[in-house]
Amino acid sequence: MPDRSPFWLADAVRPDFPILARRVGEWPLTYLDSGNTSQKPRQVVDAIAAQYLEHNANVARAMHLLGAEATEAFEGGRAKVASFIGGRPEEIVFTKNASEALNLAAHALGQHLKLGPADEVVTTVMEHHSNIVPWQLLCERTGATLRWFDVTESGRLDLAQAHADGLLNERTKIVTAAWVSNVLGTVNPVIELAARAHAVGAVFVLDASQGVPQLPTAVRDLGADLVAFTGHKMVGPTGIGVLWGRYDLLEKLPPFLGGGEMIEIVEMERSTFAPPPARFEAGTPPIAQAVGLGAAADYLSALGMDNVAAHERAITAYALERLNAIDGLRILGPNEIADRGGAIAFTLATPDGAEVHPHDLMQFLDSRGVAVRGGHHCARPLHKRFGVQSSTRASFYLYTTPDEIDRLADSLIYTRDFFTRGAA
Amino acid sequence: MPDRSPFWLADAVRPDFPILARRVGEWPLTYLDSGNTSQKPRQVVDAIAAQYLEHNANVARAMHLLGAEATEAFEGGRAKVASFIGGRPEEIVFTKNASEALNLAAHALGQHLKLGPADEVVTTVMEHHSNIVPWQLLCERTGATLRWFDVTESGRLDLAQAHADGLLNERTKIVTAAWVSNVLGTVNPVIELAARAHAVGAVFVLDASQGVPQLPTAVRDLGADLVAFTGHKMVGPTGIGVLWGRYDLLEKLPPFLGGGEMIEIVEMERSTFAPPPARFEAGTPPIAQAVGLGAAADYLSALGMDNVAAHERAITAYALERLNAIDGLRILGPNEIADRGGAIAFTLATPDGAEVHPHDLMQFLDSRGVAVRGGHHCARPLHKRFGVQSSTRASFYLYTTPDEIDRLADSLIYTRDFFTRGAA
Amino acid sequence: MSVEAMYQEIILDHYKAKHHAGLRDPYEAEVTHVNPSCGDEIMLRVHLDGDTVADVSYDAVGCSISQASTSVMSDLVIGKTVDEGMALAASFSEMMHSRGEIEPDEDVLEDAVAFVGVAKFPARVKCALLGWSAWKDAVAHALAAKES
Amino acid sequence: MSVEAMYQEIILDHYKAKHHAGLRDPYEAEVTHVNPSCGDEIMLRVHLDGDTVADVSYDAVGCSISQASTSVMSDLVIGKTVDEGMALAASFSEMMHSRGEIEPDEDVLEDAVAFVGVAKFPARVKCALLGWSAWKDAVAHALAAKES
Ligand SMILES: Cc1ncc(COP(=O)(O)O)c(C=O)c1O
Ligand SMILES: Cc1ncc(COP(=O)(O)O)c(C=O)c1O
Repeated sequence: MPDRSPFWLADAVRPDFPILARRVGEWPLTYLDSGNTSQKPRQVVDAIAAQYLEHNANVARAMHLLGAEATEAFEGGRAKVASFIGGRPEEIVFTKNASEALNLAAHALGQHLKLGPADEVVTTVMEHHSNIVPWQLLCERTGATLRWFDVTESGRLDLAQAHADGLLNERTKIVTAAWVSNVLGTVNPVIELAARAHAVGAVFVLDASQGVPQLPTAVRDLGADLVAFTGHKMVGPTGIGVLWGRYDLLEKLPPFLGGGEMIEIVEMERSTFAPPPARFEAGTPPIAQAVGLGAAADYLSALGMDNVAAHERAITAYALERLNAIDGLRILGPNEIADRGGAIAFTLATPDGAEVHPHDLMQFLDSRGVAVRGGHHCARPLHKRFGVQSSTRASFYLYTTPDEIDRLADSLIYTRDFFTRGAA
Repeated sequence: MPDRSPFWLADAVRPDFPILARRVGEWPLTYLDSGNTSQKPRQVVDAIAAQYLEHNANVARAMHLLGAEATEAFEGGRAKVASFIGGRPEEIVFTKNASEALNLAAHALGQHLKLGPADEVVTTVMEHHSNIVPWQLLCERTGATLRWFDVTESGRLDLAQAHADGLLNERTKIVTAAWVSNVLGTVNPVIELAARAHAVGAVFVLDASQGVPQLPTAVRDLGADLVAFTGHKMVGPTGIGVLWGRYDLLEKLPPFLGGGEMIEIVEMERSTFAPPPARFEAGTPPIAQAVGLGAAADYLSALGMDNVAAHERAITAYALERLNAIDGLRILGPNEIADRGGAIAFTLATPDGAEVHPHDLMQFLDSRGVAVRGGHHCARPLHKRFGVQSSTRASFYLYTTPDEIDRLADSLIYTRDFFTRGAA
Repeated sequence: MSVEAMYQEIILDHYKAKHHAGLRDPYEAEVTHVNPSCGDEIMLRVHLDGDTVADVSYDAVGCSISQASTSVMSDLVIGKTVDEGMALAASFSEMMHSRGEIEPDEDVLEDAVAFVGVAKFPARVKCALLGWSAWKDAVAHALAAKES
Repeated sequence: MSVEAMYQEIILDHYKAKHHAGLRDPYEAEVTHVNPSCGDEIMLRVHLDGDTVADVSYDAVGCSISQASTSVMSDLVIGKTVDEGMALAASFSEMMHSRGEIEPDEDVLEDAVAFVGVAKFPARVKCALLGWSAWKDAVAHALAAKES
């Protein structure tokens, strides 16, 4: 289809997302906050409703007809998620979100590796708080030291500096990083990071929360030992996240949360635990959410993740072009499309050099129907590193159209000019 | 309405639960597994769908129109759940299920109380695994000793024996128990347990997973310091649970899971944390699930929890009568309606004294459309205490009709007779 | 297929009077297997005499399907070589995962063909396999012990 | 009401030129308050002279609403008694929680009446209150310090 618009995907999918037809006052809704959470197609919402209204029962332990249907639907969701990322069903641990998955990784690895005061854990300064705080808490519990990769001015991990500093060394037990930054959009060299971690004998944990929704994922090729991501950013429901792990590692990890479903034999004196993934899924799992996430994986697979990624590239390239043309606008992070995901964070200043605060900017944009995020986007250390208190972020997904980018650009100019007049 | 049937509630609500009109082959579905998970009314499922299709955005950190709507809906869910149990919104911590709530309690209390080898934690032998294993893991981490209340032959907590043994003493730091047993149906004397725990200076944690769905709840009157329950057993969605806590206690507890939303200021070196409930809610919360749980609370409140409890009593009394009339059937736990919830576990033997195994029983019942649970119901220690490997459990809820109880009784007799013939 | 038909006479007979039940000496390996979803448990011992399965003894609690299947299994494998036993285990497992669509070979599986109906009830397949998995595991342990 | 109308001239003026900004000595209490959802932060000092608010000084980062509100607040409370300041804080808070339905008293709240429009934007109410909460907290600390 050589004469297809580069943005055909958005036109094809928008009818599945009724929320995108909403209006904000006289303006059409322009939802550019997908990095925060994605919108959901009818197919996903319908699958959840059907599960509740037609097949609802508890799983595993209920063996009657509805129980069998619910178990099949739930485990079917697990199998779909597994094949979506090129893993095996028994490697998929369902959590409540990516944050729980990362905390599970921190607790279980800390205990498995018997982390102590002589050990080091390495993260990066560009992480989401959910990939910083669990490791801080782990280091506090165990006495280990937390270290981190810095970033270059252009928003790439500073591998050279890290090498010079001996950041990864024989004391390093765990290395973790985001696949795609939720602020800068930077796509990190995951395979290289994994190799460097493994070279010093460390476990590599990948925060793929912004990667899996945008990029075709073959989890085995990434080289990571554990991979966390979240349902609500990939057209799936809230209330579900995933920790994928190499089975031979998962098998060695101790449980984290205790309770029903994760046990083998419970005595009052002691208990033994089920093999993975059940070992890490205490209590009633997110049943309808797993069904919904399976439907989300089906939805994306049917479109083709190659097409989703191509759309993300095309729309991000267009947005970079439009935003770079705005006087006073400064993009944080990579300004070219190479190794870049669909999130653009920026600051905007009036001609007299005064910044329009992201919170004010966001409010003006919102009044024109444009939904972006203003603040530190759960990445305060990264903002501090760039010397800004906060930024405005526009983030795109498969349904984002060039018209929406135009409305963003026009609204930014309007807002800058309003605050310029205020100064005059 | 003096001439209303004692079972009017079921007739009134059944149209809201389309799944109850399903058939299993030629038989009508008879869902008697509500203690495992309840069915969901259309109102709850519609509220979830509307949230996704019309108001979906992330909460707290998204301040555009959809973000404001989603935040209002989510916090509205919290407020509804709070008022449903007579608590304040800021005392409601959303977790993924009751099991996570109990693990959160165990981790946070263990750290707050600086639990060590000289300390004791007390649970009961009638607990669900989710209220045993988290405390076992806590004791393993800290060196504290786990002790437990025994039960009497009639399935009540053996308070006299506990008193004689000095079970609660100056070493006791945490006492926990279920409000209502998920196997025996026993309603425990919560207020007395709380008072005894407080008398020795211990914190009292209540597992209200089977209580809140069935009984009007005024959390402050129960005397517990922390109370856990779960959405999916109270006509709400999967993927959400609740830890209620006295605010002055919550305020003192350290965080458990780390990540976005639960922080105040994050630096790479250290972080400070938000006040409760945010402190305990790392990452994107179960947004649509909170909306659904709010709708569930509204649904139950509109019916009146007094009416729900009255129905549970009436249907349980009728079931006890029908089941007690079956030769070979032995009920585990209280055989009278006083202080008893709507779960009945039993064993069934043929005239030659051979037990029909619950798994076989369940399968026969299922073939006649009757859904019950067979096994140890996540309470293996309790079964061991009663000298049985497993049992069959029928559990009821607001939509259960006396016809369904009749079908249960008839199917039990049929199955017993089939296995009797097999023996002849 | 009806549930009544699934519970064939053969299954009920083995359930009422389990063959080779009880734990006996001598043995080279003892294992415990559990079906956590229903609580069925089995402790099983294997005694090998050279390549031959000289004895299988067990103590088990569980439903009629798991009990009868274990009883039938012990009949089948005792006196066979380890390889023959493993081949039987494979045939049985294949039948159980066929959703009832394989016509089992009665000359090979003998009484075990009665379980073909169980294969139509996915939730019960685990029950029928519990004793067989324990046996395979115990044999593996016994062989490993012999090696070292 | 339009967002343009919400950003009144008064607000923008205070935002461009914040009154009483910077941290100064002497002071009896210093507090840091944060709005975690947007990252706005303020460090604020209070100097009391007897019952009188002798000085309020601060270092803050944040949006125009939080910055301007803090600036207006400092104008209002400096020179007043603690009780008068607390009464002002209560009036301001009441106005902000009115969803814009209260007609504020300009004689009392002076420049702060400009924020009545902000009350129509629930997400921004926290911004307008940040400086005020910090001030109330700092005063409480200062009084507590005086007691002991
Ligand atoms: C008494 C009791 N406690 C705890 C739980 C655990 O609830 P969940 O599985 O939702 O974590 C249950 C239900 O399974 C229960 O019945
Ligand atoms: C890079 C990254 N990691 C982790 C998370 C946390 O995901 P969740 O909030 O679903 O736990 C997010 C999103 O908020 C993210 O963008």
